[in-house]
Amino acid sequence: MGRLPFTPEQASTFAPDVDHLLYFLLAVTVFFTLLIFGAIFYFAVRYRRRSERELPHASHGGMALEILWTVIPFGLTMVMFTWGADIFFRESRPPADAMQIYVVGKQWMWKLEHMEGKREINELHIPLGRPIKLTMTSEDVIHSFFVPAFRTKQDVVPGKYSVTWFQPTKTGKFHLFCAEYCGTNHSHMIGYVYVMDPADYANWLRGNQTGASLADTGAKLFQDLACSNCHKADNSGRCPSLTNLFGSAVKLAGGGTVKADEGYLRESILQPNAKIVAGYQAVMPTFQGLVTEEGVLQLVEYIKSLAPQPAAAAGGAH
Amino acid sequence: MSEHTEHQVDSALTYVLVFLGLIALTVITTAVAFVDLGPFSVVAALAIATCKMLLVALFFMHVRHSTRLTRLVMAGGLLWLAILIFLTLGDFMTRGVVGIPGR
Amino acid sequence: MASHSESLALREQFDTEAQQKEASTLGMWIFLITEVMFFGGMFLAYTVYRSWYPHVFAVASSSLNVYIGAANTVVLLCSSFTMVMAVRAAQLGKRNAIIWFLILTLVLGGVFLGVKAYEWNEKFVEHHVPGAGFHFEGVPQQGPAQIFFSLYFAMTGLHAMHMVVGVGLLIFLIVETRKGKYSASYMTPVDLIGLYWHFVDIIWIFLFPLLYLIDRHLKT
Amino acid sequence: MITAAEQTRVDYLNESYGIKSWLLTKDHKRIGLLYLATITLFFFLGGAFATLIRVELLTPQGGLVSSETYNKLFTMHGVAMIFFFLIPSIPATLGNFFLPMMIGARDLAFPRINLLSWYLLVIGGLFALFAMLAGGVDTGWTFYTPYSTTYSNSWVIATAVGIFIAGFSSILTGLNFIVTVHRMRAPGMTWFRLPLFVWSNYATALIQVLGTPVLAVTIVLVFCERFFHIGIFDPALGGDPVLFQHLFWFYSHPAVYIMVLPAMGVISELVSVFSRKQVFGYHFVAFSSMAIAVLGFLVWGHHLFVSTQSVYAGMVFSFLSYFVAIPSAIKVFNWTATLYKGSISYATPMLYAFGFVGLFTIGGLTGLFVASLGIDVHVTDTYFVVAHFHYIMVGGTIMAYLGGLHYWWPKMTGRMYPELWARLSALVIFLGFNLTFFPQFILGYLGMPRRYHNYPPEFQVLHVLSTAGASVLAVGYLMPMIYFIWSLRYGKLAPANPWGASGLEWKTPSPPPLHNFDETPVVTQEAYDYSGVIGEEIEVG
Repeated sequence: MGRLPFTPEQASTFAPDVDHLLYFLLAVTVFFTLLIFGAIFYFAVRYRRRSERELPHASHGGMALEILWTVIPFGLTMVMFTWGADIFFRESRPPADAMQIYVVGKQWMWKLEHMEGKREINELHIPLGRPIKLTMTSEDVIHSFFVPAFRTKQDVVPGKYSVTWFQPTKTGKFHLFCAEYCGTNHSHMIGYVYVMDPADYANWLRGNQTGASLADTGAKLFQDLACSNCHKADNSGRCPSLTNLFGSAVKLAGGGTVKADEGYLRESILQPNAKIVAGYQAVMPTFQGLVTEEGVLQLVEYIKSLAPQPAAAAGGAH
Repeated sequence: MSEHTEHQVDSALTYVLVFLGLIALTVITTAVAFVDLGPFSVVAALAIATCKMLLVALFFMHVRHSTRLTRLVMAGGLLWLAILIFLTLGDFMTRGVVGIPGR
Repeated sequence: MASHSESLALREQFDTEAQQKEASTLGMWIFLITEVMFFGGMFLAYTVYRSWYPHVFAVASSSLNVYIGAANTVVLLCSSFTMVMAVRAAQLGKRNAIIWFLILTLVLGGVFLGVKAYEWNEKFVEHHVPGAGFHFEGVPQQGPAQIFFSLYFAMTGLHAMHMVVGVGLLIFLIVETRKGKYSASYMTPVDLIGLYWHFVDIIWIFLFPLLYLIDRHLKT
Repeated sequence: MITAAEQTRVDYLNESYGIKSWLLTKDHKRIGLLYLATITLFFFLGGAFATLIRVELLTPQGGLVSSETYNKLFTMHGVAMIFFFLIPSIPATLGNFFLPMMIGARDLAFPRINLLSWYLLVIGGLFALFAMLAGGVDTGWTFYTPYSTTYSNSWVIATAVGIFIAGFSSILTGLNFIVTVHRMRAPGMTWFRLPLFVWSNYATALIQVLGTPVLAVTIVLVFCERFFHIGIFDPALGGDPVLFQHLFWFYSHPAVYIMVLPAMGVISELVSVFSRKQVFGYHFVAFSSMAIAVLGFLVWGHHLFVSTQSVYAGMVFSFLSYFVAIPSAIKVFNWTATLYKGSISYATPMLYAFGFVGLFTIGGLTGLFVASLGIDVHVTDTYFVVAHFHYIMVGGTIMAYLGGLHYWWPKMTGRMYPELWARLSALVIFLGFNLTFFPQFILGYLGMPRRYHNYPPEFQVLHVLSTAGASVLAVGYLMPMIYFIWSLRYGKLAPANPWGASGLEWKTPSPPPLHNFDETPVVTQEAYDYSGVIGEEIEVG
């Protein structure tokens, strides 16, 4: 089915799915609205009061009708629930081969970083047809990453990572909005998503290339912050080696294990003592305030690059 | 509206016994706190606290003499507290199950 | 709470005293339910963060003095006992006994608040009060430790505030009883304030294990 | 004919005079009128903010006010309308006035607590007004952390204190209603003889009592967070801002039912009286109110689908949300069925009732859209949601509130309102409302986020339509304001039962005497039995 005039462009694989559910809901709505409006209108005219002393026969209700108009709406709502939940669940699981992009929201701009090191503000360039996975966080208040043409939205919450993904199906320029009220210039926290042919995208990525890839920047930051003094690759340092860390299960002091995903890495940089690796001391200082959210993302990306590629690409999708 | 409301006066002995029970439970719960029960530490502490609450409510607050409505009000309040806590925990405990941050 | 000088304390909207008494009791219970939900929000926050930071909470909770906490629990239970005895005296119409039990309750409530104040003061001295000067030795994570003490202060503070209100109500009751307002046939205010006092006791019955006891054995 | 004796009859309005006789009154009827005056003030205040918002949105780049001011406008619009108008609207005015009369009681169970709750609303309102005059608050009525706790520089605390105090007003009203319904019913007034307005106010009272304390404690925590930086909602200290959203919506979702359940009760009365038939499926309508009150507490997480709440919690909350749809649907079907073979009058209250059923149907059905996970991800925080809840709250609650006000006005004041003007206002409000808010559904699906001061130019046409509708709506709301006041002096004197209604409140003179009934009524029949009423003399208004 195509697009109705009151729906935005369909530019991702989700868009038609969401719109089809919308059409179903609209059909149900229109049917019941017409039914109710029609019945009220008909009754109001047909049974209008003809004399002030008129007394209609009392009727007390009918069980069959009550059951009918309980069961039918219930059945319909369960269809709506299942259909909507199915879409939602797919929206929640990025495919393993998705292209990773990092997003940092702050009052009042979007900062986006490509793996190759390209950085953008309030603009996001992406290739057509590739699934894109966004890993997002905020430096201050809650924001929300919203692209109407993709029918996706995800809150960006300070203190944690959130993920959304989409697969663009149409080239062009689409609105990017902040959908969660974030302060004075909330309505200026907007931008555009440019979906490009893969070849154009490759050109764009190569053109005015500013520097190293995200992982390389992270590696440099790793040196600058003197992380490498303790985290040595051969495990000879005071702190655990980070090679092959990402995606593995880490044994913790005091029992239990934790999966080394982006959230764990972020926490370990900013609150290193939250989870101590078994066999090590709590000697790492916190880097809260010393490194920005973008810096943390670069470090995370560097640490991911130290692990075998398949795990890194999977990005925790299991 | 026809329920009679004459006081059922409990004997002082009943109150003394309940009071002693409460003190005993306080001692027990404090002592148990020094024993390593693993995850049952929480269970033990809350179970004893619940017993104490029931003693206070049933005897000191006269719930055992009270109308069904009063008991319903009390049960309803606790049920709503449970709704608040368990549905919220339903979120916090299932975060990260899919393995996607923020989901 | 009625303050009629007539012997018949029946208000005009009611038909019978039984109806009035039932209405007041039901009203009090519903009020207590709102209190449950009010504290419930704090219990929820506590549950969430305890499950997130079990270790920090265990260590921070161990820094509280369990003996003082237990003793204070006993004090409060004693006050509940004297309160219920005051209600019993009112049911039997023994005015002097009401007054003495109420005074005992008042004293025990005062002791509880005094001990609580002493404990809070300790926290100030130890820099365990949330805010700029917060410092907690036991754990490396200052943030969650601060959350524990925030919850400690919020929960015990709100509880103490209820105690203070209760103390005020007790004073009111003592004054009114001396004036001879209550008898075996009309003692609703004594009954209701009794319910309130026991309820505040129940809140503490849960605060004590939650804040002082759970996972104390994890203390390093 | 009005005899001299009737004119000098002592009623609750003329039994005492002077400002003190009002400010210290314990009469539920006078307190109801005090509420009416108070919330009308807040309604027009909130309406003024809404007008400024709509005018500002005429052009994409704005220019009337700055972004900062715009943010304060929509926040104060929400705060004034929700906490100081909609929450108290029907229960505290019409409920206060009529709930005791409908069950045959002389007053509420706790008249002094009733007066106290009005004072609490006023004090809370003064705090909120102070915050608005001192510079306003810009967090949105939802007060999301960490913006409200750390980043906003506006009068968050004063507003929060105002809401906290007003919350206790709501709690005490609820408490009073519950006890009154349980303990103050007249002889013979069994539960299943209660008018449905009483049932729905009872269900509302349960929500007020069980939900509002959680809002209160949330406000206390926000207060502590802002003053002492305690960290409970602060990610920097390991807290979770999403916990705030759970606590907030645990109250604020059921609060929607605080607003709309009494409205449903009013509609049940109106539909029955103006078609002279017992409400079809009385038991189902009564129980559906209770079902909504209970189920309403299980669905708050549907406000958090994209908030980083877990996927599973999202699914559970979406699933449970659909259960609330069923009792609402039952009500709509039963009202419609009540009309069948009735004797339908087109008096103003009935026109409002028709309007309510229509708008509530649309509002309710669009609720199915936002309860659906797949669609909500797209439309949440857009104008679609704005349109949806305005259909429920403005199209639903305010239509019912006005309908009820017209219906009971003769009883409250002893005067009839001018019927022609009233019908016109009902029509103007219905049309203005749809023109204002229907375009917002489309705006929302097209992707227009809410709380935007500036917006992309392609949305302008729909915004202009919406503003045009708002100006019609404003006229519609001003009309009753004017003719109600006019009628106090010039309206025809109202008979005891101008509509041929069967409820107890119509069996006493208009306006009622101080203690409502000359002698306690004894109830011998079910609600909405018109067989006895129509035989009596009916004066046509």
